[in-house]
Amino acid sequence: MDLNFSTADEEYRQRLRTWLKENVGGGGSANAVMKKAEEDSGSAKDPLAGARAWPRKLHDAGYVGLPWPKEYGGQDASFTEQVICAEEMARVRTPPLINTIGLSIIGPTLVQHGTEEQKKRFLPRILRADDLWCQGFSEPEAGSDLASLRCRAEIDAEGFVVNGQKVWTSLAFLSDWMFLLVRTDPDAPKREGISYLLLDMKTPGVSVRPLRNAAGGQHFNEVFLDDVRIPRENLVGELNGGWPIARSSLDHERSGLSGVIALEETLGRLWRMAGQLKRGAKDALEDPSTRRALAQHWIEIEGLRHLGYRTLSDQIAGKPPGAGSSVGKLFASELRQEMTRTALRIEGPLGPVAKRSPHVVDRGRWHAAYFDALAHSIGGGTSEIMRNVIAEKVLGLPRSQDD
Amino acid sequence: MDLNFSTADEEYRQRLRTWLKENVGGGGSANAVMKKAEEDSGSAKDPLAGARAWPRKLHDAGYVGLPWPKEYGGQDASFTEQVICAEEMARVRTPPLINTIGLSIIGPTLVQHGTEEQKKRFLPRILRADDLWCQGFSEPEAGSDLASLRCRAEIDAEGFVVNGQKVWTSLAFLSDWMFLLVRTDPDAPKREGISYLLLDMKTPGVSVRPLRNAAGGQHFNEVFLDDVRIPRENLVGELNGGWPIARSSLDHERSGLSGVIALEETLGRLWRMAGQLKRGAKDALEDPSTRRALAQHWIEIEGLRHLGYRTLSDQIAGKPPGAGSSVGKLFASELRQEMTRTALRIEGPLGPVAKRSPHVVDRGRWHAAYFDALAHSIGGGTSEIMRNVIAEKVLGLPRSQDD
Amino acid sequence: MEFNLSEEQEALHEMARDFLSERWPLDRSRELLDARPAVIDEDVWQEIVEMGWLGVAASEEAGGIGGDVMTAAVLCEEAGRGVLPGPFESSLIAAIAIERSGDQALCKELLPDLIAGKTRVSVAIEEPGGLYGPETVATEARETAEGWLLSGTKILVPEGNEAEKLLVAARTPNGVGLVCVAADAEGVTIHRMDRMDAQSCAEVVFANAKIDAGTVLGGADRAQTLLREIYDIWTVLLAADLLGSAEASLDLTRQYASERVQFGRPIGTFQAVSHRLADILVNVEIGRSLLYGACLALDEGNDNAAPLVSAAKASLSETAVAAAETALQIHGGVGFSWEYGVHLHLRRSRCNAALLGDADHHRDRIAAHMDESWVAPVKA
Amino acid sequence: MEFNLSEEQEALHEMARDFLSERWPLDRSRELLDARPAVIDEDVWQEIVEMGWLGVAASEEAGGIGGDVMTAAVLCEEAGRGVLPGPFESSLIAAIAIERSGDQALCKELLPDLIAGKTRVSVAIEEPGGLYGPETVATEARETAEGWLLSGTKILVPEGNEAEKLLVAARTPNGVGLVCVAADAEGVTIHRMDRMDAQSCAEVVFANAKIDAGTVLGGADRAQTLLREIYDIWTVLLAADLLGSAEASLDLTRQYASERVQFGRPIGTFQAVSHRLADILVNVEIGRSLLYGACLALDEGNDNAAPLVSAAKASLSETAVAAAETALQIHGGVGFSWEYGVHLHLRRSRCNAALLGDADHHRDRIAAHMDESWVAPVKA
Repeated sequence: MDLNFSTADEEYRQRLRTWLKENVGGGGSANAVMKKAEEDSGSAKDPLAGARAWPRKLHDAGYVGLPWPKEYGGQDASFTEQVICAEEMARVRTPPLINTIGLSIIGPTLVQHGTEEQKKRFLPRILRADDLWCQGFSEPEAGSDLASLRCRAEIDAEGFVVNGQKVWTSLAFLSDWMFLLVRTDPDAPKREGISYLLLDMKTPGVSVRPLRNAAGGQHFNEVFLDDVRIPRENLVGELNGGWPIARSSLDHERSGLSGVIALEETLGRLWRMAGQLKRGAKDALEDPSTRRALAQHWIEIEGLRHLGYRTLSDQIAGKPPGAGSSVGKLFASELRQEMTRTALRIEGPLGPVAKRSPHVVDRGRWHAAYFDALAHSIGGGTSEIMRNVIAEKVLGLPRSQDD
Repeated sequence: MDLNFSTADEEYRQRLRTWLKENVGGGGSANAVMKKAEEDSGSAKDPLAGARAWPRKLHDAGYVGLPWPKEYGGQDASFTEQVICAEEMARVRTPPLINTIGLSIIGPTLVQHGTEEQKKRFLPRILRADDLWCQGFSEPEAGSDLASLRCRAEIDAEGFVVNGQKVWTSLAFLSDWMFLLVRTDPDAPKREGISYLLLDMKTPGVSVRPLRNAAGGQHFNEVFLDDVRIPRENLVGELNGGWPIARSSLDHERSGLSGVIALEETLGRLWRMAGQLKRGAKDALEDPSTRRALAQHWIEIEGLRHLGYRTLSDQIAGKPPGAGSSVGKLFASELRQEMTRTALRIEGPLGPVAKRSPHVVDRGRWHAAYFDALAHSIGGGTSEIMRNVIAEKVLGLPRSQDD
Repeated sequence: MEFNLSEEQEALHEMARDFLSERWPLDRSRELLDARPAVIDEDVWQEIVEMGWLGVAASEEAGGIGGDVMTAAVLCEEAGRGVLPGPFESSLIAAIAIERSGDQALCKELLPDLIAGKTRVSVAIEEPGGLYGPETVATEARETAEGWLLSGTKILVPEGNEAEKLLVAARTPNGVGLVCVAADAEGVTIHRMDRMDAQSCAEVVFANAKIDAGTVLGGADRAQTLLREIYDIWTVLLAADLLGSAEASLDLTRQYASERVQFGRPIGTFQAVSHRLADILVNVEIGRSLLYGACLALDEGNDNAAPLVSAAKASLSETAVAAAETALQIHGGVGFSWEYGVHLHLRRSRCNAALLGDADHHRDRIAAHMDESWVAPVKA
Repeated sequence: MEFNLSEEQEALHEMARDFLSERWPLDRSRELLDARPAVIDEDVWQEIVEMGWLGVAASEEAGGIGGDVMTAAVLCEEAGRGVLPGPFESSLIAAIAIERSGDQALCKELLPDLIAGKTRVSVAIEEPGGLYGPETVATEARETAEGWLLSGTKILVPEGNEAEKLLVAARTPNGVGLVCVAADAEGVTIHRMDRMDAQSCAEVVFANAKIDAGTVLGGADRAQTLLREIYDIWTVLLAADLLGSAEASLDLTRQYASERVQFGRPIGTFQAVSHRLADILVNVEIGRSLLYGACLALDEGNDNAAPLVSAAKASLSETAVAAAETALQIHGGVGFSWEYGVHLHLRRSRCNAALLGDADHHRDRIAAHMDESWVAPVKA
């Protein structure tokens, strides 16, 4: 066993660090970084100019689209370079990218399954945040059971005419394009009559209605599709061959290692909070149960980190990805929840205090984190579905007839 | 709300206490009590004489068969008298009764479903421990899924000819009789072709093979039935009507309140052990996590006790038994397991030490208790089956097609 | 032997449930989340007052109904189920405190107006020191030439902004007890706070504030016992509220799981769903049993009441939060929509779980009780 | 970057697994439960010695294979999976301790015989004081006119009855370290103990027993570090054993759940079964990752090794016990029969979970590490 990066890798890391230091700095807020990017770019008018300028700057420097082919604007970067990039960006807390869905889901899907025209047309615009994308998978009757979707498309000479409804669509309001699943053969078994389409959100018949989430924010939307025309060239893969492409879409995830650094940072906050909040003359950290709860989180984060190393090591060695991905996703999502529960426990008597109230702890960040973490185990496959997958695909238990 | 017993009830309790003081005493060991009962009875020769003498003595004093009609040797006692009896006996830790299966399962079943002849023939002999009984329900292929049993009976003019195998049969070796389920109509749906029979264990074709359990003891047996003849009059209820009778058999359980007192006693032991075992200069009880774990058990035991009061109160008021019984059973069985886990945690470094070794804690009783508690959640319906029952019968969730 | 609700209590239970489900649908509570802090509609409040709920545990002479703690708990359970905002519960506690103080003047002057909804009184116990329980009170009342003066800070005072009088837990020369202060007295500063569930509450700072009646409630003899009682009663009423919340979460989820079809069958047929709900049902039943036990012990003046109160609070705090989290999880995306009411129960139960001591605090209190008085195996 | 077993280690892994499944079927371990304490068959032991397992982590000069801690862990994982009784693991630790002491005389005199199975050496660390860890050692070695004398009591000394030499953790004028004592020296009394899983062990009482080499292993400079290292290495090898046990429980259950039919389908299709097994699989993978991380840190001499060792031990202690309990539960009645092997894993993992520190002990150790050196958010 050997955990070292090569010299070339370490040089890559150094260059990136230097660049990040100049362009992000140690403690610059996300707004400041984006503002600077916007000024540097000199763009204006577009309300999202600041948000777009930052990924463009990253792209100009060669730090997005790492695994994508150079001909479509990618970097053809090695796997370890991708890991280093994810680690270093998490370390300095780079601002979120407005084109994340494009970069992490539809981009890789098109790289793998798109036609030459689709790649040329869409990939560069994803990289430069010219096009923002949203995902049209879930429907009111198709949540966990995605394959039972009802949104359907009639096929004619020019392409598809789509009718139906999508729901829980993040960022649909801002998006230029949506990738979606529609039923193109209602008579086929349910996983075999689905096609994968790309939809220009400005097409007539598309309407978006925002949904407010439980935490009070507006991340979700409903999208209604009423006789919406999609040209034939916007089909990805084969007609009725959308299901396996959608499954692989869901697997395109960033390396788990950047998630580990975020969790570690959260643990650091928890530890500091527990050291500061008073319980009379003592602080909350003097309670051995609290210490053990935090030590347990330390253990779990290290477990996840080293699981990531194993997955990575296998990938570099060209071995098939083992249990790592689904295992890591399930474990991380439960851990994230448990950590926010620990936070509320540490807040103790001050737990109920809402933001902007006197005595609020950490400006109420833990309430928001708690709701987010609970939502996280639902979005992108519930923990229950993950356990089904692990039981069947990893443990090889017999599959129950009903899914 | 009113938690008081009536004056008559309190007098009953006083009489019972006096009797128990004379016949059990404060700290008499089970063996001493049984020995005394044997001497008082003057019986001899039978190797089980001591074990039989104790329930006979109790019966002579009027403290077994409480709810059964007087004509078959019972007491026709009120519900509160039954509760008082269970509580007081648990309090002084009366020795176990060798005829428990008879008293708590087949006896009540015969009271409810037996013919007049069956009641006259069997009930008095159960009460006096003349006949010991075992239960022939489980089979190798029918555990949780009891209704899929295969042991079958051909029917002819004189009665039944049974072939098959039973397993996990407690005490089959000592038993005079077995009540068992057999398939009498192989073509009917699986719950509708089952009959409930009574078998004299001395019948030709019955053979018993002991099975050793995981803890090393010999509580279980396999019973092989090879062309075993059972006369027609030993059928309980209707032909092919055994399933509902078996379900009600499984519901005949003692009041949960005596179980509560046993749990409370266990908690007392745990508390004392934690106060005695050293962790350097401190004792184990000074660890706040240990204190909280034990306080949590206190809460759970009180919860179970007050759940028992509610059930009891409803029964006295003539209301249908609510969720109490299945809820209490599941909760108690999980609690019992959790308490033995706490015990092993408190033993700490000394946890591995086996009995008869130097430094063993409490003579190794917690190892045995741990295995027993784990087994308890399997015997008489696994916790999984209990959750199915609660989900369907109490919560009214739709029933899955497969059970 | 009877250990369940009496017929009168059952009737009150049903009446309250019907009233709230009709007059206070979940939609109203959700709307109030935006109108932070939540203030109840005046017309609904008037109906509640007219039904006599504020005096449910006060004597008939004082204009009350003459019920016991158990009866008050019945209403708080329904308040929890119906996500009813204040000042119902704080007024109820205040009324109980005043009546139990035995202070004739206060009972005559304040209680009838309180019960009739004319004067708003709240109770201020928690402090920013991070500790729970009356023995940790730092706020202090001193006797001076100008009368009794109060100094200290209280937080999370329910409806502290709307109250006209405050009953304040304070350290006095006669031990820790409750003193009564006018909200507009000199030296009282009130800052609006609110909670995760949008309930109105306040930070109240006392800087040599003048005490109203000039003395501690219940007098020197009873002050400390009274505060202890109020602490326990309030705690058990929070437990009742948590029970109502847990049951509401369970009901919503049971219904959803019976109807929502995925993979060709209702999701309630999947054990990942049905077994989780079964476990919650079990804990709800255990929690209800503990709640009844604690109420009965308080009503009978049983010495053992305090640990039972703690048991009910610890148990139901964890059960209600787990029920709401499970509800959210099982409802999937729907549960996370603002329009659906599940998150209201999560917010409310999270708050009530922390108020007057979280589960660990109450476990510690039980362990202390075991240290003192718990002689293990009961012998005949 | 490589973070998994090397090809050599993979080959050793497979070889060990094949050997044990053929030569040490579960039946043998079950039989030994009755022959308390368990003693391995002499012929199997000889084969193990001949394969060089005792010297897997010793240098080639000493007759070993020259592997690292990770390689030793590979074998201990298989020992756990195969429920292999001592003295394999204790001999392995003893060999590592002697080699790492750098004591030339001891390495020459004792190590080759130990590795060749001619001399049995065990390691005595735990004491009856109820504490874990080298810093809590009470056994003391004093220098006197007659040489170094040892006094104190050790418990749970693996194969203490069969050993000819004992490496004993003791407080010395040079700090806490290991000293070597002959089992038949004057002043040494050995009482047979055994464990829940029937492994042979002993209480050893030293009353002014004479120390063999007359000094502490590693000399004044290294004694304390050496003991710390041995403690960590032993802990991580226990974690490896626990991993093997957890996987064996999971494998048995996965197989049973795939075949056992109830209600018309394999029980592995019920989520009450399949989801529990999925959770165990997740924890097994996390535990394996921590184990590899800890071994690597030890082999690289990383300062951060101690908390990773604790993490692996805490995590795998809980996982292995949960896996065995789940195995028992899912096997139902079959699992509770003596003939079926599930309870062997429950017994072994319960013992190993408690040895050298239970999960809470190791969490406390990690918290102490966080106190000292854990500066939270890493900045560029």
